[in-house]
Amino acid sequence: MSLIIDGLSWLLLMCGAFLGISGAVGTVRFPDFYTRVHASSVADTLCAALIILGLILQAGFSLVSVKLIFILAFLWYTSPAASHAMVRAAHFMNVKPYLLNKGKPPSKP
Amino acid sequence: MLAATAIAVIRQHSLFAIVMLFGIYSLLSASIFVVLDAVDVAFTEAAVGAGISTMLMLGTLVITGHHERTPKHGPVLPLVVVMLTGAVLVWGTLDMPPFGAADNPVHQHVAPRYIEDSPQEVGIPNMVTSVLASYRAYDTMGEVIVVFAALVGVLALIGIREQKSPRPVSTTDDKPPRPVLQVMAKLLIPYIMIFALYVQFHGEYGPGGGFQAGVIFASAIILYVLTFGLDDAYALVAPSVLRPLAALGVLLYGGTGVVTMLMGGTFLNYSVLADDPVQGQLYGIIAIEFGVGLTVATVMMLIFYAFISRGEKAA
Amino acid sequence: MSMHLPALQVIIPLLLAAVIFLFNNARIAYIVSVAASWLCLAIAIQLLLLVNDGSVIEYAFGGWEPPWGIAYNVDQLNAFVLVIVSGIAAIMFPFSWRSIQAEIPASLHVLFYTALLLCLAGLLGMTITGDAFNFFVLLEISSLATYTLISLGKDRRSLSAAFQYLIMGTIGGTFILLGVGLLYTLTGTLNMADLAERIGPLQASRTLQAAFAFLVVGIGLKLAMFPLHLWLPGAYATAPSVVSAFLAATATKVAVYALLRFMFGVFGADFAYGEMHVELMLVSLALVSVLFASLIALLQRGVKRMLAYSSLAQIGYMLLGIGLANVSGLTATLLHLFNHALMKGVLFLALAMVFYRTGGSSMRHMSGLGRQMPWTMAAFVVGGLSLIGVPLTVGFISKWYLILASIERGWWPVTAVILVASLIAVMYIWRVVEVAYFKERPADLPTVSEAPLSLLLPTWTLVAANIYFGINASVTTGIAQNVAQTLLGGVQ
Amino acid sequence: MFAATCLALLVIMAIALIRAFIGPSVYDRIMAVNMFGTKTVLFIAVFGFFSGRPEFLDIALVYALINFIGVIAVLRLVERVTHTGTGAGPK
Amino acid sequence: MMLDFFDLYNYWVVIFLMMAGFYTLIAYDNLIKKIIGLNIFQSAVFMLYISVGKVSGGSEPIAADNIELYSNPLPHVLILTAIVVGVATTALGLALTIRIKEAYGTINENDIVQMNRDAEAEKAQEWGRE
Repeated sequence: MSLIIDGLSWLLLMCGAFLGISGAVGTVRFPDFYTRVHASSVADTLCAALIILGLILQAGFSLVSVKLIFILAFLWYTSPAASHAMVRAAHFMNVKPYLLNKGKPPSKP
Repeated sequence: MLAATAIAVIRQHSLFAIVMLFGIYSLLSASIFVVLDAVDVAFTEAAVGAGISTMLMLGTLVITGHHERTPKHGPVLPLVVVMLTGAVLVWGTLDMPPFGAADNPVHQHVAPRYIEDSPQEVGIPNMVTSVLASYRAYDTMGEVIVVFAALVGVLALIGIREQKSPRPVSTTDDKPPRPVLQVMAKLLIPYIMIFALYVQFHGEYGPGGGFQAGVIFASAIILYVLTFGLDDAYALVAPSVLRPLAALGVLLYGGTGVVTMLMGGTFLNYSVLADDPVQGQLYGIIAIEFGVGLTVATVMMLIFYAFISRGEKAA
Repeated sequence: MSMHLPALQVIIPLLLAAVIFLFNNARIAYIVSVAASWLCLAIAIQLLLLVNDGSVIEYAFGGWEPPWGIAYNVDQLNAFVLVIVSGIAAIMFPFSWRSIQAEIPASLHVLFYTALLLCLAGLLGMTITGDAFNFFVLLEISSLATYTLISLGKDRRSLSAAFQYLIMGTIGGTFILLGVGLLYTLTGTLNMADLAERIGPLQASRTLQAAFAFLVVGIGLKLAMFPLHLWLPGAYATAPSVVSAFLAATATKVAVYALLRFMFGVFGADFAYGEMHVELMLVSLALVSVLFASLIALLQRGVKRMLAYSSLAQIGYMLLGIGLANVSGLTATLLHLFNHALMKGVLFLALAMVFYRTGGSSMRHMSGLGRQMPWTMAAFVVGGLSLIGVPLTVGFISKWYLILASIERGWWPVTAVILVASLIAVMYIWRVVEVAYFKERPADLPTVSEAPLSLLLPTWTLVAANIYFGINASVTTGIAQNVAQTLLGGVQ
Repeated sequence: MFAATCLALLVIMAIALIRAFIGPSVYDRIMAVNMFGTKTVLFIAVFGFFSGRPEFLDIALVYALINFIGVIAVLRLVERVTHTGTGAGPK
Repeated sequence: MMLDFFDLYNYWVVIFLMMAGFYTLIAYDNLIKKIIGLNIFQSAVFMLYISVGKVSGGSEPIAADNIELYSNPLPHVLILTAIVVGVATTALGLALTIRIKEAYGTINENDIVQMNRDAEAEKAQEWGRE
């Protein structure tokens, strides 16, 4: 039983780490702000979820897992909001998406 | 990584970028504190360095602008001074006891009593709290006074604009409303406050205590100011209410000390507060932690109000 | 109640600061502050009497005996400094009411008194504490309050001066923190008496030497030791007059005390003189600062700035006394702590009265005042004479001991420098006197009347003290000599 | 297992730092800060398990909170600066 | 020798940070940057303290039944206090910066020093007319 749990949380943690890294690489490699936000926010959300699920499996049924769930809920709640606010601010500040000026160098507001 | 951040902070010329990198720096150093077992410190550093300091710096940037000119004079003299200081330090560390060894003098004297006896003498498991609030309670009172002194300074320097702004619709005429954030904030703020209370009263058992709770509580209000604007925040918590509360927190702390004095102990000796010394310690610690929390929360809010209202006036 | 005196000494001003902030009424703030300062003086005198037989009072906070808890230790040395600080406060606080009416907007008066009380409490606490880290905390309390007080000056330059002081003061504070940290690493304790015991066997440790260096430099920054003095002239010259007076008379004195305490009380005279050869550094720096600061003072147009530079020179004298490393030298330092507080207090208060009446304190504002404000200028002259070191004033006593000490050591150049610097002091004081008594009042400046009694009275109390302790010096010299002997203990 | 995850998170943090260093726009930096903060939260959580004392998740929660408020604050103030024209706009 | 190096490695990183902050503090003219330098400088000192308090293999100083070795709680307490002192100083420094900006129109130290000097010179001229 414990072997299965260990294996499962191992898998979850590794998947989460992988997603996180790919998201991070995305933020460095993508050409403009909007695509970068996309990379970071989408990958981040699942990455956080996977890692915390992995930890919950380890913690078992206790106060610790309740706290972990709190953290997850909080992250799920705030990080899309933060991304939203960022993109919104950038939009109103006239940061142009990459596709709108294709052929020119990436926009650097 | 920390070193890299520090260098980046120095090299940057845009003050905005600097402040943000400073936030990262702060989070990083807080992580290092966790790795070094100092959970309480990490807690505070995250709340203060990454939270309050960064926000105050941003508030200042709004007023002062954010471009730095390249320095004109050569950096030779500072470099020499810095090198000299660094050399003294490196020289000094050569004779330092090795990192982490359990038989260092630091761990041999004074500290063992805190570790071995404090759970019995003071009756709470978090040794940091028991040292903070009982063995070295007078330092902590000094800390509260320092915060209070900072408030006095900030009020004397920039004050708080108390009346409402002449244009009540200021947020709507030039900027689109922000429904998502406002709804979010409304949902979130009560939970933040409950969390602050939890941190306040759980400080005896886990990391946390009055200072951290105060900062978290203040950050809830700061979130409110950021999403709804200053005028609405004034309607919620007016500065004129906060001002006396800040002083009351200090007096609660000091008053606890005076009471212990009147009851025959020395200043801040909680053991006399109840028949059972350990119980008395508990009462005392709860009272002063509450004083700390009260002062810190109100002072942080007031300072933030002061910065923001100055910014709006400048605008 | 008498057992609580050491704690009350600091706690009364600390808590009353919060109380007046709560009431938020300027008149109450004033009355409470004055009462607090008088109470502090009474307690300080009581403490001095209690320890006069050489005993040490220990007060353990929270009932935890040191080194586990924080303790206050009162001995003759810090009781002496406590009396100086609280005595000056007891005179300055009543003075402040009229003086700040002219200089600070009414809405800030409560905050002014809160900061003033916090500053006083911090200074007293730094003096009385027996715990190295507690020293740092109280230092920061007094520093923060000081930055605020300085920035309340009328001129915008007070802001930049306060900022500069904030930066340098915080560097100093952080250096002290670093030094304390290194000491803690070596010994595992923070209590000063315990530290002194445990440092004994570590004399050759390089970490200890580094700790000593950081503490000396850190305190040196606070002390405005040459070449770390850059903040002082600006800060003293632009702060509100009564603040300059208070700071000039107390803040640097407490820093000198801290230097003494760490050098002798923690590291021990053997380490300081034998291992680190601190006397060579101190004497050379002190000589440079005495000479240069006096010369720069001669060039100043603002009288406040001139007095600020003269303060630097006086700090040089005190360091010189420590550097001479004999009983007479230390006695001179301790006496000068007391005497300089008295004379600089008089000079700055006289200036504050000039400012109150004329709205400025440059040489120009002072011209022709000798006849229009006779009592004020008379006070200034007495203070000036004392600064020069004329017999029958306090200044003479400390200079006398300093010269004795240098002769004892056989360092004739030092004696010469002291005499030359005194001559320069004659010159810069004379410039003011000349302007005030022998120059006509410029036509475009209004004629003014004598300062009100509520300002004159505190000033003349100090003048009287100047003369009294100049004629009857046995009390102060007795204490100073006693303390100096205890401090040097092992060396002689 | 936890060590590996910690390491991976550290790598992610380093990459986020790179983005924060090179910018180029103020929003890129905000995004990097946000990402960095999230990863710090996870790092603290995982590290708690790694060191065998997972009770101290409160800290992670505080980090998440501070991080969120920080991002909102930066955004608000960036807006305000560009609106009032105190500077020539964020760069 | 190699071992020695690792014994002190932590301290040296801290010293590097300290020097970086200190350099920022004294070499740059911008007041806000100075304050940030100050913060870095201070936090490096904090880290030094915390490093001192760490015991290898020790645990957080919160008593639990199954743990024998704790890190030293005293440095943690001291640094908690010091952090608060730091933020208080920062707040006051920033408030001063705002006032300076309003009074001088700049937050560059060189400019401010220059302006102060000009003011002095003006006064000197006035005096010279007498």
